[in-house]
Amino acid sequence: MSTEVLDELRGFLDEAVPRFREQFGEDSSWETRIAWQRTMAEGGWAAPGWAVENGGRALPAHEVLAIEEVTAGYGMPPLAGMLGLKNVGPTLAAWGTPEQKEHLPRILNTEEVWCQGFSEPGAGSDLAGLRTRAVRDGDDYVVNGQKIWTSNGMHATHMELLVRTDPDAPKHRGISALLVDMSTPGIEVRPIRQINGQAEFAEVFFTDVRVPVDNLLGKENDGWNVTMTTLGHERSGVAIFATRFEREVRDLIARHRGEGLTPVQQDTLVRHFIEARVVAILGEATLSRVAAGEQPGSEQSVIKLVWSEAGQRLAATKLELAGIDAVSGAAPEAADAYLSARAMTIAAGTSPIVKNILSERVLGLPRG
Amino acid sequence: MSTEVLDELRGFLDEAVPRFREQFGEDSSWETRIAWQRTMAEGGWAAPGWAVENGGRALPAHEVLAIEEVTAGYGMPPLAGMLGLKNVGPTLAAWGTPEQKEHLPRILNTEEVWCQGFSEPGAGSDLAGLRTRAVRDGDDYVVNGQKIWTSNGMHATHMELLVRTDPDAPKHRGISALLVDMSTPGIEVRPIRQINGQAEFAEVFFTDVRVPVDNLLGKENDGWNVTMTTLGHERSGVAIFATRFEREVRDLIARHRGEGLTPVQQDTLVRHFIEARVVAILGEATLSRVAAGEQPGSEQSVIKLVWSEAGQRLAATKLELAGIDAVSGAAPEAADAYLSARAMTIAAGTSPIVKNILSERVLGLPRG
Amino acid sequence: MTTTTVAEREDLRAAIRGFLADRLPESTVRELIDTETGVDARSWTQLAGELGLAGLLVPEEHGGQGLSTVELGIALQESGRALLGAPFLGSAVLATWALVVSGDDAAATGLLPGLADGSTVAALGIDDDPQSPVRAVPDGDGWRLTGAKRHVVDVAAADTFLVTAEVDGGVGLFVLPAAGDGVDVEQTASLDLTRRLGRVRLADVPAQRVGTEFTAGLASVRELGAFACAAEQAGIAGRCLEIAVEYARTREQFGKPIGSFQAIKHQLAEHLARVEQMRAAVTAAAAELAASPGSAREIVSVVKAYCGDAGTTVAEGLIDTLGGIGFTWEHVAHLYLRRMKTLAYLFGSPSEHRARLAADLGLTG
Amino acid sequence: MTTTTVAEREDLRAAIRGFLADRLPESTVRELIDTETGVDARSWTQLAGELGLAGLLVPEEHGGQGLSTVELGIALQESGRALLGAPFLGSAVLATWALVVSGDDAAATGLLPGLADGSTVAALGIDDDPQSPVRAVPDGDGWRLTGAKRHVVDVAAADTFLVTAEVDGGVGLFVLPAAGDGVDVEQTASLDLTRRLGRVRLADVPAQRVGTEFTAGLASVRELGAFACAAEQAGIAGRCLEIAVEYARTREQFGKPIGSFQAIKHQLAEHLARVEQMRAAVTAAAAELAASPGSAREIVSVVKAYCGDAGTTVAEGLIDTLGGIGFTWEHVAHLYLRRMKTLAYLFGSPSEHRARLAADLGLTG
Repeated sequence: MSTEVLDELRGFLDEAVPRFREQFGEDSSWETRIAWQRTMAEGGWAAPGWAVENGGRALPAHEVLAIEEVTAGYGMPPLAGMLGLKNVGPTLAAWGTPEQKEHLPRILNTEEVWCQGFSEPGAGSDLAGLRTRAVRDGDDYVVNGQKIWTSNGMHATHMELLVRTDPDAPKHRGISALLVDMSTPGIEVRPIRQINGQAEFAEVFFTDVRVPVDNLLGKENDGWNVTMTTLGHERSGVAIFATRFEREVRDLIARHRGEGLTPVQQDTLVRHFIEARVVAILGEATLSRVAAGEQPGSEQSVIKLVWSEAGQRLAATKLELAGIDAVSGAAPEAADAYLSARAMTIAAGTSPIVKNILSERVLGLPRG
Repeated sequence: MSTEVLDELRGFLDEAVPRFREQFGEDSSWETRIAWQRTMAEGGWAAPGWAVENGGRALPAHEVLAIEEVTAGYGMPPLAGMLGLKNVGPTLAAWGTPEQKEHLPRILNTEEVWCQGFSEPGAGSDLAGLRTRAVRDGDDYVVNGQKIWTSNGMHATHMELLVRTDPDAPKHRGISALLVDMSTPGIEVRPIRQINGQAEFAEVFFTDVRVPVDNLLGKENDGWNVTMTTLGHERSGVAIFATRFEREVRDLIARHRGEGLTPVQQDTLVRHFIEARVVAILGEATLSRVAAGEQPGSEQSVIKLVWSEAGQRLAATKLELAGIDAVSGAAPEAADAYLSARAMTIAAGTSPIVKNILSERVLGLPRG
Repeated sequence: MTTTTVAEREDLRAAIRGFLADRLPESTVRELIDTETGVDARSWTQLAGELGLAGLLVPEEHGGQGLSTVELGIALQESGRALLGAPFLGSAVLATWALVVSGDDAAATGLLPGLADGSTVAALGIDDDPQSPVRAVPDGDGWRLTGAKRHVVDVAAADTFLVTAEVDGGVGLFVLPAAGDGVDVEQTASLDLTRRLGRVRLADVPAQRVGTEFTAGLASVRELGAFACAAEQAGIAGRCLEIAVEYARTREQFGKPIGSFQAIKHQLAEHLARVEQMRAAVTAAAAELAASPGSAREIVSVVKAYCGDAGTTVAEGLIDTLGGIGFTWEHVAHLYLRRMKTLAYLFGSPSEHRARLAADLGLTG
Repeated sequence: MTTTTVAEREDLRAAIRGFLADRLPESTVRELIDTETGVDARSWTQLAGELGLAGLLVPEEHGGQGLSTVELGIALQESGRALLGAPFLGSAVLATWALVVSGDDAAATGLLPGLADGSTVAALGIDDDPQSPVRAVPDGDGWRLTGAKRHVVDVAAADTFLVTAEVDGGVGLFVLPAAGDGVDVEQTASLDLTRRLGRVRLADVPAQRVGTEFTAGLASVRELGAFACAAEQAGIAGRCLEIAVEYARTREQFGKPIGSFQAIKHQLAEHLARVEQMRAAVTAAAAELAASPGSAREIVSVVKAYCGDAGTTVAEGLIDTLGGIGFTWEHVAHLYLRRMKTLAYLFGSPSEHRARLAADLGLTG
């Protein structure tokens, strides 16, 4: 890729980061993340993969990754509105009306923070089985139902909401996607406390919520295709995670170098390294393919499967390396990472669901 | 258990083994195994678990195991007619008519060698789906079909044969068990060459084979229950394998002691030891339960599952310890053990089938 | 030592299970998490009194039941299953056993009756803080102790501490009141929310020595501690499997109970295999410790290593089966996982016990 | 070095696959198992001539294609897939590369054209028999060699041997005719029935030295050998998965194709993940070896360790999917497993490469 872009980025960061730190210090609260996204957006770095007309730089995925890696080197907190920048924004760009695309600059500059209303308590991995209903009433849809596991749900101003608009159609067919202002009356958001005690997700309840018909994204009952666009971008993100995962393992090894690990522990770390290096290779290959304009194939599902299980094992190894310190309060971050990692094989497609997809769609095996 | 029995056994072996060795040396051919069984039978040690009236000593399973362990210490070849002694004999004792029980002494003294005609090419793990037909014609059944994976098929004089006698009944219901003389016209036996190049199994073809109705074991169409008796004894055998497995691992560890294994290899052997020790504990518990007259529960299936997978991993470790010697011809026994072990998770119930059994019959989960 | 029949042991199991289900249901366990000591003192008195749990290992002449590791294993499986917060492990098992094996008749006579009826709660400190190991200095008829102990089980509820310290190149056991001057107790934030570990700092604190040389006693306590952890883990694993199976039978996805999907079924079958092996291994270790504690070292390491790894897999598997709901604070799954994983590291982790086995089996060096 | 486009590489793959399917189908592979050399000489000449496989790595000025590890990786995946018995790995890869990196122009001019057109078949001996390592003694213009080499790949078909020996504390490479006096070739019974390994014993055999100091050359050959094994394994694994999937689609049990059971589906999905990772890793290693061989050490160990373990799991998984039929001599599954497992131990086993990585990553010592 062009080194000029990265040079420009470094020039920007060298200037912006110290100034930002002066004001915010090492804080990584939501407000700081919002402020940092605004700074990055002003420099044109918040969504370098977006089209130029939407405020991006139209860079391919692997260059976006390089930008993220350089940025990561500065140790700044993550941008606040990642779901909007990574998943919802590109979906709006692909499916939105000109009016709907007006959300894009506001997503960039943090005026709007988006979340995705996909999972439901009764459906879980069975996305097509969703039951939140939207009934047409004049120029509005009236929405009733419940969403769960909504990331950033407590912070979001808007939601890409999947609803059932035709209860009689086969499961995938009667779904539509709505763009919902979270301040609409009838919406209630409750935090979900996770097993590590934190609350990164929310439950969202809809009671007679009126959403204008103009906020329909794509066609009525064609929401499944819209969803697939969003999930495709979500899974592309997994390829980026895969390359980051290798760095995480390398860092862990560097931290334990010369620490007198037992040979068995050394071997365990090397096994993690091999696993991470290989999944990162697959991630890089996927990003190059995407960059070359090819449709990524099964690699994304493979990466999700392998990365999530490898990440879970890595978290267990971190706990093992901390030993009794991890469980007796002396190394709480290892314990917290271990607990958090339990979600890796559940969120964004459980391992069994990913294996179903691979065996049916790639290998062509019959449905059970 | 009474030490007198074991003392008597040792007295017998101390006398019989040297005499036998004088004649047969270290040979372990089929003929030698026949001769050794005859020697053991003469001493009353070929089937110590059988009822006294059938030529046994009516000893409980764990005492039989102790007898086998003592005998194993003398390094003699296995008895020839194990399937008759272990599986078919006890089934005949449970279900046979007085006339049919006359086979028992001949099984003991090697006049008869029995095999089990259960698996079929089209059925595999789906035993109830067997298709070998038996049609009543006067005082005979006329049998047509094919069996596969018949252990000792090349040596057997008789077979416990499962056939379908009612093709219209539900799968489990229309099966009967026949006692078949392998010299009956229309039976053809062909060896199956396995992946290690040896032929321990046979295919058996039946073309208009006439089997007298008197040779029906149990009632017509009640063969499934007869089968379960045989399989129950087969699986009890697994409990004995489990206790032997621990000895195998201990021996392996003893062989590699002081050999400068890497710490990772040491850890691998210890993991095998823990696995083997635990499955042996389960095996011992099962045998005690059987000895106390209780019906063994799910433990046998658990043991089959765990033992077969642990045994397979142990074979892979043996190969790993031999390293390049194992694949370049310098340690062929490690390579052979590795190849042979592939059958452990296939034979006598594949791992998936055992897991189905455990999840449905023990955990009460619904059929898929 | 009193021996029990199979039927009596099943009665014991049923009695404990019934008591705990009644008095310390999950709602109570959750309430106790936020209390100062983590222990419901009344329930502990009842457990001690009605069930005799506190005196299970105390010889009958000192007011206990004089039972063995066989019955203890059953009680521990139940305490794991119920996430018992009472100081059973710390006081009734570890501290009590230290006194029993100390061979000190006076101390036994003085302390064991109180421990047996639950009126005394003791905690045992044997892991020195490497920054300040506990040192004992003679002082008239007694001793004075200075230093810190870590990972003290059930530290918050104790009124009496038993701690070890090096004496003349060997090990001495000492007893002191928990509330005395110079004693500082810190509850550390353990991964396990249902049992308090902690740190005890001693600054020139007077103490009485218990018995004489305690090296063998300490080894015995460590073996019992490792066994006790494994036994609790077997109980936890069994309960995790029950919850997972119940959920798989009733929760529907794609129009069927998820327990009809082979992926779930086979995972649960594997967990069943683990649970059965954990139970069998614990039972075997209990019998060996009761019959011939001197030769139980191997089985203790086997059972501690096996239950630590297999138990963790079962508890993690519960969350996998539950999916999202298992990842919530409100579901009990994480309480089990936290306790399971903490037990894996107390009294030697699986990898430490494997290393011990490697040495004992002659593989190292 | 000639570079190829993606399309050209796919053409190369298709050409090799088509050729091998046509000329060396499984029936022929099985027949070759029982022949003396294990090689169909005519097919090898055709592979060399029509496809240029023998000269793939040979520079164009010596009559070869001058291609890189990128194209080699493709060819090796196909040779693994087809269980190729021809001396591709031994002669066209290992021996050829030894000559290429020897820097000896005269030897290259003399030998490479024959290797490139398949008229010369060479085998490379680099692993000394520890009982009698090969020693070189100067003898006029030449040298005389005595000792034995083990694990010589494609030993039976070779007319020329290249062997290493210690010279002045460094490594020398030597060339000698396979048929000379004092040369004793023993084919050992390898686990892999489709490729002959063997032992070459030399008793005071005249030989010519190739190039000068060969320490770096030997290291380069070992890296290439490790890569080559991994590439073959990726090809084998891909084919094993295809066979398993085809069987699962068509074979019925309990009234349904076994591929509709989730247990089978999920295992095959995991194997797919392994195969895709093996291929991606081999492709990445090929690119690194071509672009910057000096820094490829890490990726070579990663790919060798990964493919050795994952490939074995896939080949074992094929037998699991097939059930009984996969355990028969007549089914091709064991031929793949045998070759897969043998490749795992040639040029460093997974555990040896993990140990190398541990050292390179600074974890040991």
